[in-house]
Amino acid sequence: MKHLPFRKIRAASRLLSSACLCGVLTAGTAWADGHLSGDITMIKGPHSADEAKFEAMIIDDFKSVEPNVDVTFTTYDWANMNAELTTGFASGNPADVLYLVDLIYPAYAQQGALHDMTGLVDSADWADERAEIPEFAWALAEQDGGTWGVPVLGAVYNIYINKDLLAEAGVLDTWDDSYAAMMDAAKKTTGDGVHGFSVRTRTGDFAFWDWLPYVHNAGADLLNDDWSGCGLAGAEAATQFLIDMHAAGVTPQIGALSTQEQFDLFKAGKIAIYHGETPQIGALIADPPSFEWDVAFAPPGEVGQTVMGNFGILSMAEASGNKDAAWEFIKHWASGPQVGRFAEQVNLQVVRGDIVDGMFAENPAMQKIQQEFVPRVQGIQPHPQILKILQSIWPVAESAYRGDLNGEETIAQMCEIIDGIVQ
Amino acid sequence: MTNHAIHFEQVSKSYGSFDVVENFELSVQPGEFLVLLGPSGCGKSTILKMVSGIEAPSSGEIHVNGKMVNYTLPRNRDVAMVFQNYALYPHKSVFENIAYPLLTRRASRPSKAETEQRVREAADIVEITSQLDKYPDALSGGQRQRVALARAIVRDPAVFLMDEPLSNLDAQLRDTMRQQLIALHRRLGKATIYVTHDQLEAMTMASRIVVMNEGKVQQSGTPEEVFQRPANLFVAGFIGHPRMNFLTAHSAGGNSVQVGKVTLRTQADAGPAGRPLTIGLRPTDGQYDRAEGNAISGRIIQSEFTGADAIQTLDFGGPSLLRIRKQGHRKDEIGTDATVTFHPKDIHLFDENGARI
Amino acid sequence: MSLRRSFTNRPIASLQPTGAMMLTAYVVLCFASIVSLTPFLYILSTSIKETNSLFTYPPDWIPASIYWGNFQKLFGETNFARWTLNTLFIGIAITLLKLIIDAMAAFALAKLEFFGKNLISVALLLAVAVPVAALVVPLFFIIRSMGLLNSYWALILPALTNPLGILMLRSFIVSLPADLDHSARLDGASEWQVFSQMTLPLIRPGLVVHAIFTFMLQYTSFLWPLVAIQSDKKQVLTVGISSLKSNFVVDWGLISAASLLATIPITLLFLALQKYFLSQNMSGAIKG
Amino acid sequence: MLSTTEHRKLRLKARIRQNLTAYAFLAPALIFFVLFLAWPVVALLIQSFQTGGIMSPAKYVGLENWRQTFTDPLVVKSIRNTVVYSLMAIPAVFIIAMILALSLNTVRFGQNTFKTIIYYPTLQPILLAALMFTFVLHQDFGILNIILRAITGEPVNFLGNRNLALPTIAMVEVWKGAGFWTLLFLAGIQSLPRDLYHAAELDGAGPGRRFFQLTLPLLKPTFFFSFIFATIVNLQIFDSVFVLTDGGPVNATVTTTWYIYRSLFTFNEPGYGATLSFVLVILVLALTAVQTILFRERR
Repeated sequence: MKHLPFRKIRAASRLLSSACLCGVLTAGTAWADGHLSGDITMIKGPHSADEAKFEAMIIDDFKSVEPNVDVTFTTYDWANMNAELTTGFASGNPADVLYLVDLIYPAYAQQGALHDMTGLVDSADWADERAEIPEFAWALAEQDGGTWGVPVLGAVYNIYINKDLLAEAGVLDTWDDSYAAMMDAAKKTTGDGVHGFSVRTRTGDFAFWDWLPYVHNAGADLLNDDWSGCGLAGAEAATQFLIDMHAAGVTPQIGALSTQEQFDLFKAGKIAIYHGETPQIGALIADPPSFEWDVAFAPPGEVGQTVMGNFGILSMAEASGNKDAAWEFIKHWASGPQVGRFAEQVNLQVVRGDIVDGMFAENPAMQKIQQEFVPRVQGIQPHPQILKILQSIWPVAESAYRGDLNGEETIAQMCEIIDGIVQ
Repeated sequence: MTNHAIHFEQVSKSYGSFDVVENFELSVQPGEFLVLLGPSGCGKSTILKMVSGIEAPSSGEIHVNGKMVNYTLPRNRDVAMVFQNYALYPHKSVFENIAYPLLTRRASRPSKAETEQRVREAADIVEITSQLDKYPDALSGGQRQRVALARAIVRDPAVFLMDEPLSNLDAQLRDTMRQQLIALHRRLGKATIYVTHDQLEAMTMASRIVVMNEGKVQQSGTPEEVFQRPANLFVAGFIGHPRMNFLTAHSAGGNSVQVGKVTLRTQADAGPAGRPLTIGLRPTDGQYDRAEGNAISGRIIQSEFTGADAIQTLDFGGPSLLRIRKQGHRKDEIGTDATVTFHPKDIHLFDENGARI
Repeated sequence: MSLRRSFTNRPIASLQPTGAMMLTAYVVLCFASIVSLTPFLYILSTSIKETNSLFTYPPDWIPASIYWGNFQKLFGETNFARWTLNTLFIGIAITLLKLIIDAMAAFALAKLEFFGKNLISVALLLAVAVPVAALVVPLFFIIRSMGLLNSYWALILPALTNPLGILMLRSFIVSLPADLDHSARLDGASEWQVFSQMTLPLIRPGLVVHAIFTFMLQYTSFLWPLVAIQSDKKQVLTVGISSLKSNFVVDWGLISAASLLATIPITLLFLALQKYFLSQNMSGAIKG
Repeated sequence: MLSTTEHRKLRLKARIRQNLTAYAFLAPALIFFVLFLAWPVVALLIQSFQTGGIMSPAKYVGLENWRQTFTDPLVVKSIRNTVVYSLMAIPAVFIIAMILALSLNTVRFGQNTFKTIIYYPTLQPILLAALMFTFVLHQDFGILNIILRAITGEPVNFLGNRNLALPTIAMVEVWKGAGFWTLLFLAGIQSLPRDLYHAAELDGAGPGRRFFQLTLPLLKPTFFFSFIFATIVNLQIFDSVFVLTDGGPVNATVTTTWYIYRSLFTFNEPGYGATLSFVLVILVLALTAVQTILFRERR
């Protein structure tokens, strides 16, 4: 993460801000005339240990546009985000601007804690910016006829491969042809302290992210089309495949390692096919491992070949006392230069189309993810109870990975739980 | 009533249905040294506690210096108390202990110099001046007792209350302290209620003794009165060492009583013949070498050497054995016969209810 | 009567241990010490290494040179110093307030007669059994309705409630000889003077135990500050350190450095007060 | 003498004065007690008949939460786990603490140093303890697995194994708690009357017999307090579960307090959380009462 390609971004930033200036001059809209004032607070989970530093850059830039608005940045702890956000809302004094992931915002929207931003995002003077964010991303932010935030970032749950290990086993080009090929590659690379394959298994590690692409590849999803019940039918074989992977002894001890510990193992050259997440690329660039690595995604399933991703939106609290300034700051944060720079700093994906091309010029892995993976992303269904659904069904998968259940039994039990929640 | 230092009027104290003190009536005169004497549990300490305000009476009134104090806070009663365990403040030096009563009331707090002077005076009286800087746990038992006394003296109260103050001391020290307490009382001249179960303390110190048992006053009088004319069996048995002999007897008509086969002449009228009685004979009143008087003959079956004297046990064929003090001691007397005589005035008569005749 | 003496460490109860017993005891204690301290060596080692990962293969137990960057970052880029000050401030405030409040209540329960004494005693005993974690939500609403959320008061006020301290101090006060306060009252002391001049000085060991216990409880609390405090500047150490973990890449060196430093204040406090703490028996708390 | 009525009047006045004094001392504690303990317990009961209430207004739902509580298998599991955990952790920590206390009582030199070292873990927030155990339990670097692998050749999957996860949590809590109980027991042992031991030694009682026939029975009051306190604390086990396993694997470490937390903050179901809280309060009270009765009877 030492040498980020800022040069291009800065150039783009200059271009864009002059464009903004033009917009201001011509349209004469109220949102950038520097007359706003007051204090606003933003809360966000950290994507980096240097989060505060990166946010300060965004806020400093905002200061030059809106000198009279003071922005305070705070973070929530990912592991406790619900507790912190819930009590924040309940206190009647939540942060004005909230970075919320698709897993949790629907519950807050449903309870009226978030401001419906439909009017704001549809306003004519922001139409150009709105158009840069693709419709699939907007769909994730829309719920019950409201728009609950501006999609800004995406995190892709990709696979990392140890090319040396795969080449040694002679499967470098074939491992991702099919599930069977991946199984074969995993078996061939396993041995001498090396594991052929790993997925996360713990609820606390959000292990369902690594399972869901296999479900999506089978044409299934957590909920059926109208969200009236379980939609997992069809995912039996895919789930059985992951159960078989664990049974085949190609994975580390099940449940023994956290996300970070598995990544350490990968970095040490001891995992061939590793399910991870894109912010880890930074660590691989900063401290290059002794082997060739690359990013990848799961082999095609019965129906398709998708990549799992989840998205973050910038929402506004219904209780915010300074919605004008909050909206102004959201627009600033979501603008190409700002969100682009931030995404590069923390190795996350942007959803804006306009800056994709210029980004990650010196980071081929991220470029690949941004350009090749993001279009394949199938995200989560933003049902208000989606987090409860995922956390409630996951112990069933944990049980299955340990060999207690087969694919059909797993899906049947999960569906029973899901139906119990949504019906 | 206003002349009394302390006055009890029908004071009772009960816990639930258990009466600790019943209808206690007493007046203590200014300057009087009154000893409440009785076995433990007789209610004597409760009486002190009621005077000091630690306990409230269930009924009746307590007056100190003519003022009813039933509902007065302890701090406003103008009484000082010396506790059996001294109740010294372990975290304060001897000086601070003695000074404490002077400093609790902001309004009447003396100046530093005056405090110093009064503490030294009190310490002088009890001869503890050299220990003022020490802490209580560095003192001996006797020294602690003196500190406790000094603390009581320093504030010049109307009344002193002392709750078995000498019982935690060893015998020798107790003797010394007893004399010093008498001297102290003489010097201060304050009304004092002194509670003890030790008859020796009571006899030597009291200007008046009140003997109590089971919450009731048994007898009130000077030491001589309670010793010479005990009002009932309890007082007779409680006071005097060795303990008085009690023998079951009956009246032989007029001034004579029948104990077993022995007939004794008495000073008091024993009432109609056949009336059941208890007679009391003090072991110290028996005379071995006198021909006259009421003679009781028997065999010496035991002889306990106590120093100057021996306590001999005599079996005279009566209802119970008789213990007699005898000067000198010879082991070979055991098994021999002896005759003891009692003067008629030394034969105490008690009726069926235990009251003196 | 020597209160002072009974508060100091008594001689050891078991008699002249044999050489074999002594040896066994030392072996047991050395083993226990190793078990106690080993986990700390891990964070010590990690805190002075420059690393993004918890473990490097092969392991690097003792780094060739000490890296201070984690500590610099901790003070330069996080609110660590602020969290520490907050924790100390709140801990000390709670400890002092709770000490006086609990001692007063314990004094009343131990030494004074009043209507409803039994009822209050029983209520306190029952309340000890109420799991504090279960009360987070109602507490949250109460603090919110008082308008105290996100303030130090939100952390201080509810912490003043735990009735265990009252019961513990009561057992200490009950064990004081009653004649001391009778004597003080006769010497003219008001109840407040009896409390402040007789009782408090004499239960100092109990107060020290109570103080350490209260401070420790506050120092290690996590759930309530997490819920009641939103502002990072007002946050306490436990939650602050926990917030250093981002879900994605964990800076183990930074967290280890923070954890290591976080153990220092409470350790110092413990060392300063251990003379009192270690010789005291808290078992009186409930048997009274 | 004053009349009975006058006495009654004066006595009442004195009583009032006495009560006012006592309640003045009690007032601060009582205010906090009512506000932050008694009232929240009542509020819990009310909330258990409601839904919502955190962000949206509360709605009355009757016995719905209670019905759900009694049909939710996870509730049963959480109570079972909590009790099983306590049954593992409390005896383990007591036995270890007793051994350490006896050892401390035996040694002559370094007693204070050992005390401090043994007490050190108790001073740490459980979050830090959990962080340290991430290291200690690691399959490749953890000291435990380095030793175990040397013996058995296989690392042990402490937190991933369903049957080991709860004992592992207990192990961490024992590590953290042993110092506290050690010092408590040591204080208890050291306050026992010395004469008794002399007498026992003269009677020819060896160290073993002295321990079982004197020390243990004499420490009964200490044990009584300890059991009650340990029960109350351990039935509330939350922090280490939250940090180390988050209830997993396969719900093997789901405890009641953890489930309360999840209901409240993850699932936004305060009514259900309140109901579970109330169940926990009753559970703790019931177990404490049973222990009290058992101890009183044997005394």
